[in-house]
Amino acid sequence: GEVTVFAASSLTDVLQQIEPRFEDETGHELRLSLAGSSKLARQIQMGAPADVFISANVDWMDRLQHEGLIASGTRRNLLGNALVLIAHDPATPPVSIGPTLDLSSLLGDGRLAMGLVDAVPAGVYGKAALRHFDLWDGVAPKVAQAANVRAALSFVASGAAPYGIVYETDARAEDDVTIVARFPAGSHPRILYPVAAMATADGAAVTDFLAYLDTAESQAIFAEAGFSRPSD
Amino acid sequence: MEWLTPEEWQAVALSLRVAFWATLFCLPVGVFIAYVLARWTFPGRQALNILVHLPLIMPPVVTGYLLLIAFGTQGGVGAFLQETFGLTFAFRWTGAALASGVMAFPFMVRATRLSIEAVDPKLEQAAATLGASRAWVFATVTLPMILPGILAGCVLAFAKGMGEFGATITFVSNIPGETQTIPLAIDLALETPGGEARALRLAVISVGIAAGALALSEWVSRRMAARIGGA
Amino acid sequence: MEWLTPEEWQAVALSLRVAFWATLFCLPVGVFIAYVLARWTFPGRQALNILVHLPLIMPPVVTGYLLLIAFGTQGGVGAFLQETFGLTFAFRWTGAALASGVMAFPFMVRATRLSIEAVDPKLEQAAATLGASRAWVFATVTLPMILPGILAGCVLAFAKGMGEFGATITFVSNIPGETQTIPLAIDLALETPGGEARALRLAVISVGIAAGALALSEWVSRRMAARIGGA
Amino acid sequence: MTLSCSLRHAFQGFTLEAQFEVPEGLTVLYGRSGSGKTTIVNAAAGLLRPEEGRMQVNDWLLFDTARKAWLPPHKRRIGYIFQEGRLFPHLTVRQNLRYGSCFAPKDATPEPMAHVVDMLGLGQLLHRRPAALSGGEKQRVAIGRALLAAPRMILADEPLSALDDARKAEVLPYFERLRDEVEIPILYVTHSAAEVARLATTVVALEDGRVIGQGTAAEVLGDPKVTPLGARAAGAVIEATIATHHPDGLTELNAGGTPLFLPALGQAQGSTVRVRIAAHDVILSTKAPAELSALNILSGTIHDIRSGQGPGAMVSLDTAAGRILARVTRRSATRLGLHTGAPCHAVIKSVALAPEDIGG
Amino acid sequence: MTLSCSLRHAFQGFTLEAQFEVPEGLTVLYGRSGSGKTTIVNAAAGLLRPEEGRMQVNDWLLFDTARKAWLPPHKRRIGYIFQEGRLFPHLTVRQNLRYGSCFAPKDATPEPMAHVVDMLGLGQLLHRRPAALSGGEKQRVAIGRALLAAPRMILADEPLSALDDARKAEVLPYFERLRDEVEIPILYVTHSAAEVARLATTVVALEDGRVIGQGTAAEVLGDPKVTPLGARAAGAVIEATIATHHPDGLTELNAGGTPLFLPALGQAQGSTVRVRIAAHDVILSTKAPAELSALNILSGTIHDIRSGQGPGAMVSLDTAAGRILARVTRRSATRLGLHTGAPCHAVIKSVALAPEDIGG
Ligand SMILES: Nc1ncnc2c1ncn2[C@@H]1O[C@H](COP(=O)(O)OP(=O)(O)OP(=O)(O)O)[C@@H](O)[C@H]1O
Ligand SMILES: Nc1ncnc2c1ncn2[C@@H]1O[C@H](COP(=O)(O)OP(=O)(O)OP(=O)(O)O)[C@@H](O)[C@H]1O
Ligand code: MOO
Ligand SMILES: [Mg+2]
Ligand SMILES: [Mg+2]
Repeated sequence: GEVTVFAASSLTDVLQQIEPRFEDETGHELRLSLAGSSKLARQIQMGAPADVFISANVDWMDRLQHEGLIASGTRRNLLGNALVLIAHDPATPPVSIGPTLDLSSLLGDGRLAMGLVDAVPAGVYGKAALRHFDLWDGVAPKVAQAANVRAALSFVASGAAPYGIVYETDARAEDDVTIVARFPAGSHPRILYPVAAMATADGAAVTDFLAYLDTAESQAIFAEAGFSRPSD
Repeated sequence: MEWLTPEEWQAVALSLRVAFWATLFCLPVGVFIAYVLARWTFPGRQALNILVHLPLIMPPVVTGYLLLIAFGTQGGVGAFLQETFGLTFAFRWTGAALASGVMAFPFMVRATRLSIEAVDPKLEQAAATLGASRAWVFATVTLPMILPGILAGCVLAFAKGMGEFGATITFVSNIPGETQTIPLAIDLALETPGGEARALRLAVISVGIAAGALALSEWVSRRMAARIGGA
Repeated sequence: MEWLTPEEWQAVALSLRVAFWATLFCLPVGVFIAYVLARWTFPGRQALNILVHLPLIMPPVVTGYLLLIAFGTQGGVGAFLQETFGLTFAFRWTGAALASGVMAFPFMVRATRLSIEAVDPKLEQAAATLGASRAWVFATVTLPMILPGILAGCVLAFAKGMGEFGATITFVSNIPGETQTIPLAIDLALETPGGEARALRLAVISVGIAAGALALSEWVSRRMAARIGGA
Repeated sequence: MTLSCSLRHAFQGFTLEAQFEVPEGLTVLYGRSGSGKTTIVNAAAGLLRPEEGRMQVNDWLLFDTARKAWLPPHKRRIGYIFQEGRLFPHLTVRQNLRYGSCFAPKDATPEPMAHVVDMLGLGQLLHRRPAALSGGEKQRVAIGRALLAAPRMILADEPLSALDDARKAEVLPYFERLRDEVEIPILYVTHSAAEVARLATTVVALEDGRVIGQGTAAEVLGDPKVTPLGARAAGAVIEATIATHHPDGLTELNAGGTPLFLPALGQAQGSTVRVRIAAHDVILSTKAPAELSALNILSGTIHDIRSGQGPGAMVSLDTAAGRILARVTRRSATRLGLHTGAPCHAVIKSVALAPEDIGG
Repeated sequence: MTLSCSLRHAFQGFTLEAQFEVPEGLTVLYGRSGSGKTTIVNAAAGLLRPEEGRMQVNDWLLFDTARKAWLPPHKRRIGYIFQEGRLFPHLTVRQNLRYGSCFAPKDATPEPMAHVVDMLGLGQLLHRRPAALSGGEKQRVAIGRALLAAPRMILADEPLSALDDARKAEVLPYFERLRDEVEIPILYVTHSAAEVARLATTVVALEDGRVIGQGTAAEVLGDPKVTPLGARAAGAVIEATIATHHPDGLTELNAGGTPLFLPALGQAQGSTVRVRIAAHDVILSTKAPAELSALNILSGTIHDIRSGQGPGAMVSLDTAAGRILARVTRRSATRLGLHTGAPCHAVIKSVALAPEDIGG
């Protein structure tokens, strides 16, 4: 059978690793459509032929669920992630995140690269975390909001911005950035990647795929990339 | 190491197909609209003009969403086309071609229109006195004389077809082998850690194809100019 | 309810500024390159032609990355410009204008070039016999005659400047009040569940502004045509 | 057949207000630069929509602003030879020539292409494009294109101005044939008195957008008052029949009983031709002259003598062949004692009747 | 001053291979349509780069392909009156007229604008754009534009073809003045024998891209062998001085001792003029004729009689005023018993010397 998976683009790397293994093992064909969660969600609303949706954003999944577009009982949180502060300069000393951190003077003239703080999940989480430590208002004017986490990452990687806030997974995958701090898990809403089958989906391939995500093989790939298991 | 994965070759083939059909779709409609805008006066002309420029003014994502709403399987136009002609655009390569075509449309129209406006109306008048009706004048005098402009429009449309990203991914999503054109594949490569080399390879191929099309068009248009200029 | 938040009004003002400067940047460079492509033959002409079309062929994100690499504070050109002229592009509205200008460049060049190619060389020859050097011929004969084409190019550039998204957000990110143009604001609205109404309001404003620019250009170009056509 | 035309149209600084009705044949519009000739022709072609007016050929209405009737140009089936060529630059000479015939109705009988190509000397040029033609060559193609369209009416705006004399002499008879045999109405603009005399059935003289005179070629050219043309254009046009073709290359005409000798003409014996005798080519003599190389002498009586401001006088002489005009100096008129009613002889060199001045 | 020109250039199906060297003054290029006149003029202007050749005016080298010398068009300071107008459509008539003077060097002394505008009758049109002009008006603006550029050389390609006779008569003296007073070299293309006779210092006759004859107007027009021009163009050009202006409006010339009468000329007594006597305007008489309205009779002896294929014969007659050509019929020649060496009288009507044929 065939299974079409709409997945948040921050999962590109891991899902592309899983794809051939899943196909070899089950004989099904996997089609991955990778784009921003919001785009994918809207396309599903408009009748996109998705069987499975993996969102980087709980809100959009809620929305689809509310509209009755997902198969009941199939939704669960697949992955978790952590938020880190990264720097371009490898010599940057680690910092400890807390209300006393003077992020503003660390930045100097530079910018803090984040995802769109009101739309891209990584940005939304980052803003919440900074708020949590009362750092947001001081640093807000210096934030450069990128279209997605990857773009935020490349601002830092290219040196255009000295610091940035991204997922740990992204930071690990990029050689040109250094992690200088990790945000405590409690400082922001939990970073979750919910997965669900669509109401229109059926066939063995869909269930096989959902099951495959839980195999040790898949979990190893996720862990290797830096994803955590959501403790739900 | 393979230069490109089979999936990437698919993207190249698909891009060619999409750019080709996008251009082909733009061509007759664009030339017609250009003629209408250049030579007719009627109420609503300005509105049509704005409509033509819309894909340029709006962020591509918006165009993509509008297409999704109109041509999605749920959309009115989409449902109608599917029922009557069996034509589906949603999440199909045809939709990618449609999105590219729509995005390229303003250039096609502008290039053609500029050429039409440069045609000496005295020649069209001469053709009319010799018995050619409006349609024949267009076919035998205006059209041959604006071929360079149409060609320029086609090149722009083709180039845009090779490069369109925002409207395409929004409208038909990124489905390998079906809607994943080169720009979508490049974007994906850039999303993947260490994907820069792959993105570069794809970009080089894309530029190479477009360069070929450009060179061809330059050659054709020089030939046409030489023929008219006296040889 | 306010129609738009102050932040959104900022986006509107910024978009106008960006589109204006993008157009202004395209204008002289675009006309010059168009002239070079239309009238000179030299080795590398075809390469220049491809370079001009590059922003069209490449996905906007790639153009944005390339700009980021070249014009970022770390980038060679960026550092040079900053040191010598105090010009900064990174994360500034100037960068948004640069990105829009680069994306609009192919249209400016094509429109102008088509017009230049439509100018009868016999008139330029006549001017030369009367003592006008190449530069004077251009200034007194070619330029006045291609104004409609240049105007068309400006309209396309302005429209693109109002609509450019991908390269802009990749190059200068989305900074409210600094780089958040209308398309970026629209994108933001669309990324947010329930942001459709806000996106629509912004889109309507954007289209309204572009429509005004279009109408103005049509009016100017009709006037020019009427003057030459005999009155 | 008649062509009736009444037009009013204002440009900034110029108003055309012309009205004329002319019989079948070739009508010459004659007048100085800027007098409105092309404007009238454009209205006939449907390229200018006059503010007011109507134009009709027999019962074929071209337009009538009062009745809001307007035949679009492509339905008029007109062969328009434009003042400025207007060849299609993207078509070869052959394609240009054939253009009109594609649109002619099935039952139209266009001229044979080969004939027109031959007459205009276009044989070598058929595969070229207009950009590779000389000025005169372009004009010849433009003439051919109009003629080959099987038109119902021909509009010719200074069609021969860029042609050399030899070519003119080849093309002129063709227009005569169209006028006489094919019988399509022709509106013809020219500055040349020779062309007027040779071709015109009717002349409409224009000045500043107004018709200042109308009549046959003989009337207009013979009327010393109507000379928008200048004194050089005055002359008589007389009719004669062909009597004999002599073996020494001369053709003898019979003009009201008087013989006239001309270089061999092509027309058949018995046919009628028109001969222009320019007033300045006539010498008057009070005695029948002898020992002169001039072969043609017409005797008659003086009808009228008019003097202008200049040193010249225009003498009209009634002869058996018709009225002849002679332009002489006042000094000569006095010396010879010319007066109305006096007998007089007009001496005309046969060869002074140039080819362009003899019409069939 | 001399203008020397040697050119080789091949188009598909046409090769120009012309070589001539002419003295100062106005040089007419004369030849049938397609003979290469415009091609030569374009090379002089720098608009055509010939495959081989060189052109030089005195020590001013325009180009020399052998030495790879090439003066670009805008450095040649040429007033080119194009065969097809080429007015700037976006400029008004006034701006068109002024265009060249912007680029003329400071020390150039262009014609006064008012004078040129007046002569060409452009006063009413200065604010218009070319699209709103008639054919003849365009041509007049084109002439004005070239003249006002303060050129070092004038190229005129059929400049008067669209003008009516009256306007021609106004413009021709202007070219004469340029030729005689301003002394800039002029290359002039025309199909009109009258213009040749009146203006040409030198005539270069072309056929099929080759020079087939060169000489003064008198030589070329008087040579029955060189008639690319057709028989109508043959004629003599003689020089005469102005003897008296008579009160009855006639001017008496002295042509080698013989009086010639012409309508009043403007030139001062004692000045020299050139008079063209077309061969077909001359009547020969074996007896001194009397009682004729013609005032001018030149006596001489027959130098030569040539018969062509036609019915005509060209008789050249040596008179005190110079050699005169007369075109008569063979029949007349036989009847009068004309032969070489026989005394003979040439009868010329004074008014047959038309204004265009008299040059100052
Ligand atoms: N670009 C070209 N390609 C081929 N042949 C050409 C080209 N330009 C001119 N010719 C040919 O060269 C010949 C000479 O042309 P040219 O324009 O010099 O003639 P012309 O003497 O000025 O004639 P006219 O009196 O008709 O203007 C013509 O036979 C013409 O067809
Ligand atoms: N579009 C226009 N706007 C204003 N005036 C015009 C326009 N077209 C023609 N005219 C004027 O109308 C008059 C008549 O023009 P027309 O072309 O009929 O002259 P014409 O008799 O054909 O002259 P020519 O012998 O010079 O060709 C001219 O004075 C001209 O300047
Ligand atoms: O992949 Mo995301 O949904 O843009 O962070
Ligand atoms: Mg006219
Ligand atoms: Mg020529």
